[in-house]
Amino acid sequence: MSEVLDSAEAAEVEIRHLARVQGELWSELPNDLYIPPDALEVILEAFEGPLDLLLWLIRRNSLNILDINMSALTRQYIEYVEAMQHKRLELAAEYLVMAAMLIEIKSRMLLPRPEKAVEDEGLDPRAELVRRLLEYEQTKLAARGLGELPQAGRDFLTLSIHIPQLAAKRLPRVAPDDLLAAWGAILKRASMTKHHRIGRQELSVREHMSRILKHLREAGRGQFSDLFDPAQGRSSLVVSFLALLELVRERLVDIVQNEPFAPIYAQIAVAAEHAEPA
Amino acid sequence: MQNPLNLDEVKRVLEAVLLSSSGALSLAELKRVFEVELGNDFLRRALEELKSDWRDRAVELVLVADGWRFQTRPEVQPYLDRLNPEKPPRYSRAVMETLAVIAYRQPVTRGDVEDIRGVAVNSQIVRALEERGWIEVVGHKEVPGRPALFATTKQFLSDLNLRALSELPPLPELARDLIPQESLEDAAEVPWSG
Amino acid sequence: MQNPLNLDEVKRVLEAVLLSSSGALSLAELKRVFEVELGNDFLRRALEELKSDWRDRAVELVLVADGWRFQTRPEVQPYLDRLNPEKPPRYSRAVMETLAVIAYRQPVTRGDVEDIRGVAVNSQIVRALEERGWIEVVGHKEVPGRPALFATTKQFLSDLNLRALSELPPLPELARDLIPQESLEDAAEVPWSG
Repeated sequence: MSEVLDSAEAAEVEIRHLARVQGELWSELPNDLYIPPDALEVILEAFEGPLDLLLWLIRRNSLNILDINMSALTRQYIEYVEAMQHKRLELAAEYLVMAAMLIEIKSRMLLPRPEKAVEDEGLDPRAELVRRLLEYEQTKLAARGLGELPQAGRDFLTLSIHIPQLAAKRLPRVAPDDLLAAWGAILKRASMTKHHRIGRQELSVREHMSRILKHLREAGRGQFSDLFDPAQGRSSLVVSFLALLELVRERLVDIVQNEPFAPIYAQIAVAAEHAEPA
Repeated sequence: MQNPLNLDEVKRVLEAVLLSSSGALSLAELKRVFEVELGNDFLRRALEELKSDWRDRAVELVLVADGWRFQTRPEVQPYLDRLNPEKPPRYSRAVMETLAVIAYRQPVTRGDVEDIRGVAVNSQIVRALEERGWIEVVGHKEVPGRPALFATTKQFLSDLNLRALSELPPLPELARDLIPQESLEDAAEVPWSG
Repeated sequence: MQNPLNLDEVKRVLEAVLLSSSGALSLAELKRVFEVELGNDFLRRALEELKSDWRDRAVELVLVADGWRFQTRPEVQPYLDRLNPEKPPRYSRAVMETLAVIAYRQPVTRGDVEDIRGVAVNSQIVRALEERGWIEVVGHKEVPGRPALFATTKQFLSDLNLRALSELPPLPELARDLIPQESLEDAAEVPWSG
């Protein structure tokens, strides 16, 4: 993670700090470099790459970036790279590539240039290097600018206050058609189409069966006539009667009459004693 | 806004700290916020004043078990719900089928439900439907074990917006094939709402 | 506090909704909060008034890339830091430079970043920025290997308190620090838009 996090603030170390590694202001030695041996590792960490190292060298030596003294720059750069290699520090390949590039530019500058091209700066062997250095310098400054912007979590916090969940737990909603669909699923799964046909009529019978059972459970037993409510109309009486017959058939209700013409009672069926659970 | 803090400045900081905290903050934690040592009474007074400042807002400052926190008042819940519409919870297929069997075949025992569905019925399913107030035990079947007979309740009808069980959607093949049209009308005590 | 909503009621609800939302809320989202349809202008006026109501508090209402949100003012950060001494880690220069290239030159490939920085870009760096939600792949460059094109996200802007990329600090003028003053004018052929 050291690649990602700003460990020990090493990245922001200015060369002035590097100098203190040995308590000497070696960064102010302009030409003949003295590199404190322990400083090399710090240098590797402090520079983001060859461009960064070059920029520092240019600035330290007060070189004009638009008119770089290639031999001075190349010599110093290569001294660093050789020192690092000598110390067997793990050197990114880019540093070596840059060394080769510097040497190439330097040698091309030694060659005589065609006269008419002298004013064409595009032919200056340093042009591409300068462009890259400038672009990198700009990126470096932009990165610093970004880092200084206020940042959520570091310089300010966003809010998200508590929302009490006191509203009743939301319950699933069921529509009548969901029941139809569920029934359909049962039918599809088992081939019971023939056995469980239920129509509106049978449904009302079943509703009355539930009603009668509830009534008898609360009342214990009930007079036959109490199970019917003539106010509900003729068809309701018929359905109630069918419901009672069905309850008897399913052995849920017993019908009792002590003697002929005595009141008929309906009561919750009592199982034969051998059927009672222990 | 440093050292000699007056009440208003303390309230101003407390408000920001409490609004930006994800949990409740105890008095001790709130004290730690300030560089200068504040008395408990002073801090409590600031909190009480802050609470009262928020009296008429849709957010309130409350003291709960683990400290002080801002929270929305219940009245904004509907607004928040519209912002984050939660997916409505659904019953599992097993629950729906059990409910369908009880609704269409009531009164039935759990064994009946199992016979019809062809699979065992988890007792959690039955309990869930009972807790919802949609089914109830209306008796016991007088067979060995005296299993409970389940039926749907008035609340079931009311929650499904039905006046009677007969308003449940008819099962298609029956409406079509089995019941002659005229007897269908006879059986309908309650006019069909469609 | 239902139907005919006046400005104060709307502000009251907006305040509670914005204070309790974990992210910024766009105008469209805020509109959804209300059962009645509110006009954009009305809503914007309510937000501007709310913002001004909070003018003197230690918390402010701001408009960032993904909408409106409340946030603490930087001046209370020292108080908040005493409560939560743990700060988000600072990113290394390598990360920040990679981010800068992506932010200012997007969409770019990793190769573009490497060209500008002059070093290979560790994939940890890219991953860290992606995990932070600051950069994302927005496409692929139609060259051999179809390298991913990276761009910054709304969250990047929002985390840096910005509404749009144009609010990024202007790119430093090329070579100001390096080129002696007299040659600077010659070099700057292209005016920087800032």
